Amino acid sequence: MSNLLIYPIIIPLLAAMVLVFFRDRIKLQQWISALSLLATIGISIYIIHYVSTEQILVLELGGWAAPYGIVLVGDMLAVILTAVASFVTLMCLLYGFQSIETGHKKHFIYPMILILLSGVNGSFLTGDIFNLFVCFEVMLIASYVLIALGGKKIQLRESIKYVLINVIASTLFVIATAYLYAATGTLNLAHLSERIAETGQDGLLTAISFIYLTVFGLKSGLLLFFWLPGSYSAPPPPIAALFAALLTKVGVYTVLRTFTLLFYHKPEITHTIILWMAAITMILGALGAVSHWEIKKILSYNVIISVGFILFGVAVGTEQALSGSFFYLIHDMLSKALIFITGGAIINIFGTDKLKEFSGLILFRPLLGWLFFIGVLALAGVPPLSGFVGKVMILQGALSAGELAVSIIGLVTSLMVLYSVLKIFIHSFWGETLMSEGQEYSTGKHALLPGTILVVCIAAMGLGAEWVNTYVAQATEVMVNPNLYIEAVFKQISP
Amino acid sequence: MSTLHLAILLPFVFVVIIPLLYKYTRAIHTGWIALLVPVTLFVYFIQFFSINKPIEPITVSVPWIPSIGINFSLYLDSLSLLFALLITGIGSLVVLYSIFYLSKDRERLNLFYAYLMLFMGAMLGSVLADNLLVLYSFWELTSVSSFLLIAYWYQRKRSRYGAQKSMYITMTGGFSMLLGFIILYVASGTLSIREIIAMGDVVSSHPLFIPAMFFILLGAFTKSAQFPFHIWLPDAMEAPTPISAYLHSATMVKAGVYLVARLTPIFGAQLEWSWTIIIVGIVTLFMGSFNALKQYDLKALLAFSTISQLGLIMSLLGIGSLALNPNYAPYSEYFIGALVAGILHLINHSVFKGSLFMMVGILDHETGTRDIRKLGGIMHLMPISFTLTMIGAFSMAGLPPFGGFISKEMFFTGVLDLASHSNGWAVIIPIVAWIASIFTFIYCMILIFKSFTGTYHADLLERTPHEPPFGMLASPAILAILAIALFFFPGLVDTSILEPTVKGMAPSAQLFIDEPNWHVHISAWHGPTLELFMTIALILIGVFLYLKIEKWKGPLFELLPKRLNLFTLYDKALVGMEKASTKITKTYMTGSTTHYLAYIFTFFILVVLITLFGTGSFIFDTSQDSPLEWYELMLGIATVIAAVFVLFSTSRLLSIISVGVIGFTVSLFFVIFRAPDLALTQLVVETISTALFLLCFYFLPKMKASVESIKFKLTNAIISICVGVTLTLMGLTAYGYRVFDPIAEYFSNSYKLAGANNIVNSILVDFRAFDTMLEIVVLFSAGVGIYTFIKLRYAGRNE
Amino acid sequence: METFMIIISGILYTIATYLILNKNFLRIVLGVTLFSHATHIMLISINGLKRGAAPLLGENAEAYTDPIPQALILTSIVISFALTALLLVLGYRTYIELGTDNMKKLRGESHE
Amino acid sequence: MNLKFTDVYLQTATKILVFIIMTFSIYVLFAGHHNPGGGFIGGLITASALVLLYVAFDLQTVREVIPVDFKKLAAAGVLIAVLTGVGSLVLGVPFLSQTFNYFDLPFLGKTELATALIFDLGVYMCVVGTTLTIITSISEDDI
Amino acid sequence: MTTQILINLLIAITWMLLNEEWDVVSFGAGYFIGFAIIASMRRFFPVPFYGRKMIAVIKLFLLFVVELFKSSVVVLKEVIRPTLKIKPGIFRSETILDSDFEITLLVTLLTLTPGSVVMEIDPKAKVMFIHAMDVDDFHNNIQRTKSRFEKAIIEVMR
Amino acid sequence: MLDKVMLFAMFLLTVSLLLTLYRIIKGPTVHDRILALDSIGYIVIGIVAVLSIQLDSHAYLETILLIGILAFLSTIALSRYMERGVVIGRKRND
Amino acid sequence: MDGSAMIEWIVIILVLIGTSMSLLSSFGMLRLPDVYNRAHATTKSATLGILSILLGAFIYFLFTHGVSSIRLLLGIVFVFFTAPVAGHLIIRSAHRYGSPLSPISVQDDLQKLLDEQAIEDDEKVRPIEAES
Ligand code: NA
Ligand code: NA
Repeated sequence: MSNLLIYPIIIPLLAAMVLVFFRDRIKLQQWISALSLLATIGISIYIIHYVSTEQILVLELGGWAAPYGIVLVGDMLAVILTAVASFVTLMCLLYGFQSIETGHKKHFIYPMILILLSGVNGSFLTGDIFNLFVCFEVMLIASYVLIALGGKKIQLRESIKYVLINVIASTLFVIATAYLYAATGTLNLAHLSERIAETGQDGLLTAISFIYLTVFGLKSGLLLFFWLPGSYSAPPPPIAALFAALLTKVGVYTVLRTFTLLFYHKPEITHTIILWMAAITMILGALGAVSHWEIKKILSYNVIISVGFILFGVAVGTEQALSGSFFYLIHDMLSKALIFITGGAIINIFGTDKLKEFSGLILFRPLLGWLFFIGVLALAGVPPLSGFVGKVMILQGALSAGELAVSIIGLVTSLMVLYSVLKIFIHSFWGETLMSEGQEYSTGKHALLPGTILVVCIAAMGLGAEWVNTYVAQATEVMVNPNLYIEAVFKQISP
Repeated sequence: MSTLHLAILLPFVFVVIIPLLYKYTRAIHTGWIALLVPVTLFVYFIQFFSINKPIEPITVSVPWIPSIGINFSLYLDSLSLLFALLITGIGSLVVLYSIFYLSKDRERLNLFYAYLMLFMGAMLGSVLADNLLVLYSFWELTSVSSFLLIAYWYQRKRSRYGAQKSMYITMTGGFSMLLGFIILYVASGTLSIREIIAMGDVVSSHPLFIPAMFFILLGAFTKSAQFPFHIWLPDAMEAPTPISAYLHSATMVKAGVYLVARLTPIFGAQLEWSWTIIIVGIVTLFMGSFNALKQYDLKALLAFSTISQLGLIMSLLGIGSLALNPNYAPYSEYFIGALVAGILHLINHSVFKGSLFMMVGILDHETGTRDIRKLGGIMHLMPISFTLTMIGAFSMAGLPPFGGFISKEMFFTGVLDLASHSNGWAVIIPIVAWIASIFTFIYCMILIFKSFTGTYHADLLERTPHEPPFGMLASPAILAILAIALFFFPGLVDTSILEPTVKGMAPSAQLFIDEPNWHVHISAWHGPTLELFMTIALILIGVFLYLKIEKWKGPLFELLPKRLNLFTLYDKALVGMEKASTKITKTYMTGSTTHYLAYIFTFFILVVLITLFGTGSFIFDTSQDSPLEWYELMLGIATVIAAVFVLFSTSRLLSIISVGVIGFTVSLFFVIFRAPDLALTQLVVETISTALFLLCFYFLPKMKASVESIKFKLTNAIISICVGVTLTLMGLTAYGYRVFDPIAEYFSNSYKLAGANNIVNSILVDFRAFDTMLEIVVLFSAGVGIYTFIKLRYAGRNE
Repeated sequence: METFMIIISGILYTIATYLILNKNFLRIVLGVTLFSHATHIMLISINGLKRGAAPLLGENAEAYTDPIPQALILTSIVISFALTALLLVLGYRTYIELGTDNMKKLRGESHE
Repeated sequence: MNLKFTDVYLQTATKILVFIIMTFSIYVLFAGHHNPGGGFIGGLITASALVLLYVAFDLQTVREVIPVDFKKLAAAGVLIAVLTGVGSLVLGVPFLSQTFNYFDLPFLGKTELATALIFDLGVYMCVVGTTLTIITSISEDDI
Repeated sequence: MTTQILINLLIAITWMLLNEEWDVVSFGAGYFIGFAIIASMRRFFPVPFYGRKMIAVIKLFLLFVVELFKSSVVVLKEVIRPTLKIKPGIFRSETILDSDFEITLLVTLLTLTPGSVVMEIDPKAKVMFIHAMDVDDFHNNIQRTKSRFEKAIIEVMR
Repeated sequence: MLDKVMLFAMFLLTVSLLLTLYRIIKGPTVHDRILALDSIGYIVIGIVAVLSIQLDSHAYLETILLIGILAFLSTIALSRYMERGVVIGRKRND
Repeated sequence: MDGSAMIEWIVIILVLIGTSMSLLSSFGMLRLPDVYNRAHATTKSATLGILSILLGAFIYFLFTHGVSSIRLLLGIVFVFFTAPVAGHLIIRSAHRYGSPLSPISVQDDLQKLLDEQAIEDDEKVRPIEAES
């Protein structure tokens, strides 16, 4: 049964490797990748069902028990994220089937997307800190390739920065793990949790947690997001959508995981820092979003804002706030995919992303317009879409904990989110229609199917929030009670 | 799911149905389909209404997200019934009117009515919701749908501008309100308004109670266009006139008033609440009426009049809320009177403003202009229109025999009572109110007489005006009749609506404790009171000023400082915000990797060092060190020398070779550290890396001796040293920290466990084979990536 | 020896960081390489050196050094290699397309 | 008299040396389980041998002699490594469970056969494939 | 000749199989026995016995070692001497060898011998250029050494 | 005895290493450096061999051959690079 | 003197010879005037010095551990074969690149020939301007 957990990692991986042998058969590549993703989603959903009805799944890879071997741990947090990540990848892929250039398709873009997902799913599922590093690298290396693929000047320019900064972050990850192993003598998350708890997380461990925070902050765009806007504006839209929906979220997940499972003993130090990092992130992200007039840049800064908001909930750290953060995290993966896919379609259609150079698209792409508009509302947290529920949950938690100031920052920045994204809607869809149908660079129609599916999901997640919350609650339960995680890994049945 | 739920759902169903049916029903005006909704709903809601007795409140609930306290619970009492009737009643008239106003051939009516239904449903939901967040949900939906309605003619720049403005301002208020609501939830543990009211002091003792109050008020003020948030409303006039009639008479802008009325039982006892509302209301009243004088566009004039009238209503509600304050308990009767006046004026305003908007729409429709400088002398061409306009305008001016007269008189009573029963400086309020009423009188006169009397300029008009079709006149006519009826039969609403509403708003007022059987009684005639003289004086002065208007208007508005204009302030604020954001963002988003890395390192150094020393955790312990042989020492020094050499070398080849040398010394260290596998791997990897450096090297330009400024170098040097020191100190501490045994012991059984003598290898291919599996994926991806980087090039090299 | 090696790696970190903060691409990549060398030395040093024979059971020693850091470093070496290679080629391509390896000139129109 | 200097010495020597290196790399690959070595090092050494060929000769000559698509070789390596794990799925044991046993084989005597070796073979192939993909790609580039 | 070596190897392995011993010593014994057998039956083969070549190889090796030591002494003396008195230069030299392998062998040996390093080779023209540390040494010793090597190599290869 | 001699041998080798390192830094030509690098390879082989004897472990013997391979590879790569401008060439039509 | 002590002595002598050779050739590297002469020093340090040390190690492991390390033997053979190739290539490359001979050189037949003979351009490609 526990072998279930490996599928979300190896199905995409195997598919990716098989695709290498069918380099010139694009249709076949598309079929294989779509089917493998469907299979991954299916299995992930089954895992969610299993975990929710039975227990946390633990896979001891190679049959080596923790802490000696590597374990995969499927608690609700991890398995939901796995499912959502796979789903979002499928959406981006559907969008990319038409909008990606043939050259890219022949140059391993599909294998790389699948490898990216494999790394992402691995990062969610792994129960070993060093393995997390390796999964990160799988994900990152695929992202390096994807971001530079095509070799346009802007891509090269931005990817070189992206790679450089991430390489340094990766090295810091290794350093942190070196210190952690020296201090605790183990790499297994559950075992680490136990040992850290035993010391009460003294100064050294807290300092180590900050190295991790630097690394994860970099990956997630928490405060250290400087690399992000440029990098996310460089690749073709489907890739940007994939990045926006997945990459930073993995960073967010790791912050969530490490600071609820490992370093939760000194919240007055760690969580306070995260809180203010989150606040500054929201503010700077919002300023950046407001200041730009290019679709890609605006949307990239929006990625940053939401990261700040989610981690604000994590910093508050109460059960309510954590639930909210997790809910919002799922919402954000879906809605970022939506807004990047539909926004990408606008760019495809006009051949540029400079807002001042186009207008009036709604006349012949009304559905696209409405999908984008709903995306705008979802980002701003307008009810009854999913963003609203997540926002309310985080704010409930935060205000219960008395965090009024940062809550206000959160709301002011959501206004600026609205302002920035609405600007895109108004400038691209409204106004005089300057272009007639048939003159577009691309029809933009390939965004409609994934866009519609995502809109349905976002609306369903808002309206059916109670149902979603039953799963979110199960995930939060583990976050607030790390013993559940530890017991699952070490197979001790709690009384 | 109750009928009440279904009633709210109905418009939303039509939001979907109307566009779906649109293709097949092009033959008939879509408005007729849409009309079904408000009429049905009005009929439904009117059943709850009975003239003689107040409605029995109804509560129904459907769970939505109970885990966070959000239930789809609805509450129908007299206050919400009043609003429901206004929404559906005036809604019906507006839809009817729009059928004649909007051409079914030229307009995309599917969208128009879909938006309108969306708005109607949202409005209904807002006033019926008992759950704060459900209320909020619908509230935001009204903002969104009005955004779409205002930008209905999205090609026009002004429409888009107005839509955005209303969206930003009302959303700002909305978000603030959300914060307030959540604080209420945190304080009370419930989102049900009735439950919160029932809790009383438990809620008001929460430390964030007063902030919550202000957050919520901000929501109400923005929605109800109170000063200084009124600026969105005039620009919202870009919407088609039926929309203006609907949004700005009975619905959207009244939502804020509704909210204040609804939450008065929670906050009313706070003086901050009362005085904030009173002052904001009076300022809004004054400012709105004053600015209305300046307008030449009839719709703009009505917009400012709406602002002003809303201020009036607000201030009445504020005065009325004093009835809840224990300090003012003795005068609660007077303040209750103000509440009554507020609700009554709300009704009156909906009636006359609805009709006036429609009449302006008719004028626009018939003459092609709304500019009073172009209009004039068309009274005899459009006598019915003139009459209907006059009724509306006189009611607004507060003249008998129209409903507006009564509530305006009661307003005077209210402000006079306030002045006499509170602080001394409050005497200024009736004076301001009275002056504002003079302005109101004047702009009402302008509205009627500048457009219908005087000289007729046929040359300025696009077409010869004549009376519109009957259907178009029907709706304003019905409202005009209501405006008269409200003067003669105020009893229509006093027992049924006013009394239960004010009792609901101020349940703890001393008046109701003293006189449980207190009844509202309204009559048109009060005898020769101060209020009456105020009205007479007002009319006299008003007429005089109206006649001389050309003489004083220009100079007066010249006097006012132009810079303080809130409208330009808004524009400048937005531009300023973008500029400031750009400036701030530019200062740190330089695009320079060096800068970004410097920030990252700085952050890292700060948090780590501060934690390490702040918690006093630094350890320096060499007792467990293994002996240091001198050749090891020399090797270490050689490594450092080679590294320093890289630092100063300007030759690329030499730098590469030196780094290669360091790689080899590291391999040697691995030999010394008993790590043969590492030594082997490091050796090959180092060589191949060096080869790669050389492969790519040929194309790289010559390295120049760095020409950076000393400051740049110094900053970098400091950061570098700090990084080195931080990592060293952490390393020493981690090394000296000996609390746990590593898990390593287990692996010395690797031969038994994994059949391998090479423990490292058995870890790589067995114990931690998963790492290795993923690692070769990394390697593979890098290989493929490099291949694609080189092979796949952007077709248009010269972008 | 551990303390000595930790200090050596600290010096390498310092130099590597200074190189990384340089504008010249080649120096940066060399800095990155040094950075990972320093990390590997650090990783193995703080976990105790020479605490036994090489982790080969054929050595018949009483104690073996901790194999875990070695395994981690091996993985890290290979990954660093992959990353360095990728970075180098990226720099190479960038130089060919944009004609510079100066990071200062790769800023882009900052804030387009 | 016109003289034409050639690489005859280097190339002849290389032909001999490559055999030594290849043998060594295969040894390192299989000895890795008990001695220092394994798939990584073995692969890297094989790659070095091939690079030596490339340096001593030239791209085209070596490609004619070794007509392998190195990208596919690398992918095949990863596939092999992952598939050893998939084998465990089929057997219903945890993913990547390795097993080993001892056999008496002629010429080799008591020999241990471990699935980990197959895994290591995958690693080896991936390393060879990747390294050569990288090196040949860069070398083939014309600016 | 290859056949002879293969048969020899086969005999060695058979020997090991028979003895069920799998180590170098056993292999060496088997190989020696095989060598002896083939030597005794050398007339059955169409080509000469490969043992002769073995002797030639050993002769070449010994020659090399001797030359190595002789010239080492010369060069090291130069290095240790307080003032350098060498007169280096690049000299043209011709060879009588022609196959690639022969030339390779010659160049290896010449280069390994202290005092001379081969620089350029034109196998067609049978010309090579040698860098020598001392002009006198080149004319007196290196040229002679080269001829000796050439003869020994021809003996091995042909 | 053996141990001490090995330490002494190590000392001599390290001195050689430093002398050769000096040549790398001093140059003056690129070829001098390549030559010195090649030399370093051999010295390191010696160091590893001596170290193996000293540590009484044959775990590092693979390293010796490997260094030999790599030093050779680097040397010829560098020399070829210097004489042709590329490390790996294309077929010349002559 | 028993067997093992003798072996020990043999090892010691071999290693010492090797290291001394190695040191001497390093001196050579230092003292000799140009790259061509220094190449003599390295090729010799490799052959004599390292081969001697390796032989010492081989004997040590053969007799004290009974391990006949084929790896070590292979290493010896490999070094033996590669050292001259490396030396040859380096100075060939140096000459082709144009490194000057030291002034004490008395003769350069090769340069004389090259001057006489037109050399194809591609043999003379200068990848970079002389550095350092
Ligand atoms: Na535009
Ligand atoms: Na690394």
